[in-house]
Amino acid sequence: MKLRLNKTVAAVASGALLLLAVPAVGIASTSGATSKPTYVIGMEGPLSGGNLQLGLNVVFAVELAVNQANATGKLPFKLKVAKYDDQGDPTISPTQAQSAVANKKLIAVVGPMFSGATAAAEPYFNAAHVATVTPSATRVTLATSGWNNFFRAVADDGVQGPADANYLVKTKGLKTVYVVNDGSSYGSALAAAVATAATTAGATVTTATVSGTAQCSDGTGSATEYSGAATQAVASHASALFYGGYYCDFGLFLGALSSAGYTGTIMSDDGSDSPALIQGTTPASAANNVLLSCACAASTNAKFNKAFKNLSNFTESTYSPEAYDATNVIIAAMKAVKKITRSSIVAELHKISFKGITKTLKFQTNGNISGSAIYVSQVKSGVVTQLGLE
Amino acid sequence: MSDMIFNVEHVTLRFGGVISLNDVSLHQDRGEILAVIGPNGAGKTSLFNSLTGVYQPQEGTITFVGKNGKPLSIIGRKAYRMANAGVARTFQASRMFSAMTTFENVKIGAESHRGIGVVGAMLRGPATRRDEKHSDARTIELLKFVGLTEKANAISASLSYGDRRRLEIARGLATDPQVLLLDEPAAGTNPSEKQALVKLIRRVRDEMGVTILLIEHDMKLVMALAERIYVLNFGSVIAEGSPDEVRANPVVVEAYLGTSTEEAESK
Amino acid sequence: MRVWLTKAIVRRLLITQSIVAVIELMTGPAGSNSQPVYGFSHSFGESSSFFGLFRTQRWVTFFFVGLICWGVASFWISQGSRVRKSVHDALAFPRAATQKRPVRWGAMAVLLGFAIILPHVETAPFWQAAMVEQIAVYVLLAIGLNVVVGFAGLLDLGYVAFYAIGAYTTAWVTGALPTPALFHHALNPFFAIPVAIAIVMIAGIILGAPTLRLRGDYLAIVTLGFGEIITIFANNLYGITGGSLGSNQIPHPSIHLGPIKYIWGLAPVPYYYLALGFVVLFIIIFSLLERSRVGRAWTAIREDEVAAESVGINPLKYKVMAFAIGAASAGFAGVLTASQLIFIFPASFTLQFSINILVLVILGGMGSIAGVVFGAILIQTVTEFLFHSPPSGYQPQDLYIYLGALLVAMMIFRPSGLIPSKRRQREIRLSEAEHEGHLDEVLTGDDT
Amino acid sequence: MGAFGHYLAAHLDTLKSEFWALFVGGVANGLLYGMIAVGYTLVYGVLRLINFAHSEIFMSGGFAGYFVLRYFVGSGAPPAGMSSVGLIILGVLVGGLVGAIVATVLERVAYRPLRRRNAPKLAYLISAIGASYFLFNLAGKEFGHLAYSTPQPYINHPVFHIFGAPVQMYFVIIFLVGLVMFASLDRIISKTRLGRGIRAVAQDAETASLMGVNIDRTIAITFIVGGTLGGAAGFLFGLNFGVVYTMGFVPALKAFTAAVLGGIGNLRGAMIGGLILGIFESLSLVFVQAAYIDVVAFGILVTVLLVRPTGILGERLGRAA
Repeated sequence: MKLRLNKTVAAVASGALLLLAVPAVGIASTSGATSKPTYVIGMEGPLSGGNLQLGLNVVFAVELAVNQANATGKLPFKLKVAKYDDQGDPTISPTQAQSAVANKKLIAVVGPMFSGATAAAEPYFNAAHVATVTPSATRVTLATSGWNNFFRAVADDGVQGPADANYLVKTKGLKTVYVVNDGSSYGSALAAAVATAATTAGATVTTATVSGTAQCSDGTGSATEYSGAATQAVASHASALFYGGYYCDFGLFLGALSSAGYTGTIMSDDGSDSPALIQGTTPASAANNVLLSCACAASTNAKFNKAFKNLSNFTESTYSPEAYDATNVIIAAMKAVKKITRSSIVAELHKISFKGITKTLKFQTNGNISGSAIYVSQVKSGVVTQLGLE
Repeated sequence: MSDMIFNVEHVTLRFGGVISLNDVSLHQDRGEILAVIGPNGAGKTSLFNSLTGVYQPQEGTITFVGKNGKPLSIIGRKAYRMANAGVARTFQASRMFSAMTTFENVKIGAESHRGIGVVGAMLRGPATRRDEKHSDARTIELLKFVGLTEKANAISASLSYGDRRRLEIARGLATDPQVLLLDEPAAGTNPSEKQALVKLIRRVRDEMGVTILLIEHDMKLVMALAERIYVLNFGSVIAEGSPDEVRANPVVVEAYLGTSTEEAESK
Repeated sequence: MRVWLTKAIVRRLLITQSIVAVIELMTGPAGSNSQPVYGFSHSFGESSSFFGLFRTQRWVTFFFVGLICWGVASFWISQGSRVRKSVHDALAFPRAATQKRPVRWGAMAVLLGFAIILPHVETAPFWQAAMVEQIAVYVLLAIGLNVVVGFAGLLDLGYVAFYAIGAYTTAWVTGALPTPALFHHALNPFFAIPVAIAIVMIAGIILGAPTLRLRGDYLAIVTLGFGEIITIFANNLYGITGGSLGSNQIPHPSIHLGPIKYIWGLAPVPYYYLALGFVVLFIIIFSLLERSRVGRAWTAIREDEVAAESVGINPLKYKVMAFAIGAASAGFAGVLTASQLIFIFPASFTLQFSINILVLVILGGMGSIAGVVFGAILIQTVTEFLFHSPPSGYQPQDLYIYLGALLVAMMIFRPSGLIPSKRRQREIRLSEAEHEGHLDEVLTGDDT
Repeated sequence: MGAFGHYLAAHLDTLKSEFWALFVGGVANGLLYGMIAVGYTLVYGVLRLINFAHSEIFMSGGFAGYFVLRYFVGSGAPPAGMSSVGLIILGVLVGGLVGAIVATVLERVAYRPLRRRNAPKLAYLISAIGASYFLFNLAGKEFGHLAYSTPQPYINHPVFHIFGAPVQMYFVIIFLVGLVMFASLDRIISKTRLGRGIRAVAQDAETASLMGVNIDRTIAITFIVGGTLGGAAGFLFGLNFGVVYTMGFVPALKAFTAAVLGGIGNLRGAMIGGLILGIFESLSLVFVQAAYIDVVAFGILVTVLLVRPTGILGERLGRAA
């Protein structure tokens, strides 16, 4: 008897809940009584979850660029930032992309930050002609999927992999390379590129896969399997080891390698290029002397560094300068066009040449940045230090 | 011989190192009311479970002769297949689907031994509906037979011990069995329920033509009901015969009745 | 222990305060790698508004919340049964009314009508997308898992595997995987629906036939492992599944039937109606099944497997059937997701997902279709709401803390769910009462 | 056939050259699995239920140990000699203590109310899964989702070699601690009054209660014993691999496999199962990619469950002694 009632109540309640949800949605706040129109630059990236720090690196850079542009007072419009949190997760990013697209004032987006999330979101941005300038998504295929609204402010993995291989084999002269990947789309593609290029460069290459976690959002991979993998790496007597993957799993692997007594040169990619690598490696000394490559540059622009620190309370880090440049290139495009529409910005970005703090941003037709640079850093007594261009 | 329904030959059942049935041989004729008695731990329930496919004895053969007259080897067959072949049973501590109504309990028996037909069940085709009607009719008939018509819609857990026995018997009969195995049907019932039970079991044999195999502790019930008795002790058959013969058998008296007559009587 | 500590009222105070302390932690700020105790210290020590009156530390506020809870709990324990009874009496009439068939059919029609107009009422893109991806898909999965957990009583922690297989089948049939397409020719995702459903059902049989012989707890862990393994294979078999990249070339479904031409695009609403249609279809099929002999056989096995066997039910066969049938809706959900989002990749099919679905089933009520649908809508709506406009101190991944706590709380306080299946509730109460000898109380209780 | 023969020959060569290195690593992992497996087995023996939340007991022991080391070692130079030994003993004790506390709370909150009501088994499983989920996600919130590097209280270096395979300090520690803990547990269960109580409940709870064994208390103690071992294992694990909120999941799944392999409910079986699994897993790396290691472990689990569900040594806690 009671049950029947519950069913009805439940039905009413669920209906009510859905209705309640209605007014809370999509209220775009319009502010300022100025006559200047307001435009929104979106930012999509991980603003919660395991990759929060990367998201913060970017979001403060975007806000900094927008604040500075507004502060000049010379703009014929007012800019705002809208943040879309995709947690770096491709299942969440389409929803966020749809929300972003629905925001009528939104002109362009900095992001999405992760390759998987970008692949999932681009169809929506593309359909709405919203330009996206990613500071960090480096998957090669993103530029070849036919999205003319896709731009990136960093070199892609297709550049990074061969550059890393050349650095190990040619610059460092290491002729046997053990290439490990974490099974992620990012790590395995990069590792494959490194393996191919190293073979071409004349090195002997052995490959292995040790599955890691999805982009460090769920802790680490299964710790015990790394000890076996490390034993094999040692047994291969390779003079260099390249790890394609992310810092959380790489940290475990480094611990195992040190335990197993590996003495060769160890290198990894921009997925591992994070202070969290050192925080997460047991023992911490195992991370010493590890080489890290990244398409991202550490900023040498003191003005930017200071302004960033003022705004965020932390030092600029991975992808902050790229995000700053990406935002500024969008603002530059907005200033350059006669009428600001989503499509006109896309068209303008294809033509633009803008001098940013990392490099001059000029995009190829497929959205990749023209001219490319890979930087190499090294862990020295617990700190990642940039060595320079590869 | 041709009328044999169960034939158990040299069956031995072990659990680890413990011998539960030791070289047991017995047989039952069609239409007979047979009882197996013995003190606690004599192996009665093990025998029972071996006959219904719950246990798989290591040695010996058990043959069951079904409707079509073809002998069927039981060992290695699963319990549900025995049920489908025509061996129905009740349980010592009665096991019903306690959250279901009496009606549903019996209906499950009536429909389960026929083929499944998921698609039909999903779509509720005419064949399924006919099938349902048939099961309902059979269920009503059986509830009437055991005298539970009035309690058809009661939750089975609310039934008295005596009614639970009736329900179990009805559920077993619903599977159209050749033989009905009753595991201590009198346990937990009061004297008047017991008398009614004796009548009901007779009627099952007489009116439905179902052979009865009975395991019982309660000597009064066994003596009143059984036509032939096997006595088990320590996993072996120690005597066989009519109630009178068994009662007079000194071995039995010593092994069983002699040591605990009062206890057996009081139960 | 001191005597005063064992006094019921003191104990209750301690318990409520401990629970409140845990809630403080759950709702407080998060810690991080550089500040591992920040979360702990600030959950209690951070300044917050005291019911809008003045500002104080969180623990003070929560201490008073705890006192209020203690009072409510004490009142409920002494007076609860009376309150319950009076409410029960007061609602006797509406209850009787809802039992009538026309009323129930009417209510269902109203709900369906509401579901149909919903996308026109709620036009925010976030919610329109959420209605498909976060609600409809979860409803489909929940009603499927309900067949396994609720009807057949089998705990399947790898249910996500069927969803994954459904999605990958879509990619396969539409030629979006490195493997050659099923019919050597890429098909419209529409054709993937029957194929995916058939394949997940076969997968259910293949997985179920060996494992369903196992005891319940072993089954849980084996299915959990199976779910993980499907992901590992999907992630590593590059040549077959596209590896961790998955596939992002799945076409949208379309219909070309004579004059009728319709193409589903990126917009979520058309998928919503597609999903709604299938939700209704699955609900009808599953409820017919529940009331059929198959459903009764499941109940029988769930209640007493030995007795069920004794009436000729083959438990393994019916369990495998439950696995296969329950998988069907997950297979369809996989097609829906894959063809709407046009991409799939292994990392979205996690254990966490399986447990999420389990929570929906448990909250709504195992075995109750109305319950699980309600549970799925409720939890997913709240989840999305929290995601869309998070209150302070809440981060999306905190959700799992709440879901875990919810599972435990449901098992302690309301194991049969919010809208229990009548029979399931009876079963749980009977098994509990038999132990304590309150059988009569249960049978004459208020649920009949 | 020829290709396969070649494949096999090549891998057997690898196996020969790497055997001892992999073996040593396998033993170390196996000892950890065994220590966790004992917790599963004890609880299973007494309650006939798999404690799904055991992985979180392990995780909390790991974090407790981490904080001990963070406080005493921090970023300074690793201590040596007696202070190393002292810190490891302290870590094991604190990890074990926290594990025991979490286990007790777990038993009180997630299990006891259900036991009081004689709830169906499904309810226990769901409650345990919920508790596990709650605990590790709460840890994820409080400590963040990134791994912590444990400051090691010793310098990890090869202590000696077995057939050319280096045996690290860490392996020696695991081996010694594991041996001591297991030997004392075995003694407790087989020789003391407490152990007799546990065994009696495991064999037949009803009879045990008639004979005057306090069931509630025995179950609580079982959880404490299992929790202590789980927590200590968490500390030892964290010592070498660092700690993170999800650290319990995979080792616990492996340990469960180990418990089943050895015969769930059987103490010695759990330890032996752990060792076999650890070694087998490690050696299988020669033949499969590390990515498939979990598949190997799971394959063992399913095979054992289907072929010999009672495991190598057979079920039952009572027989353990």
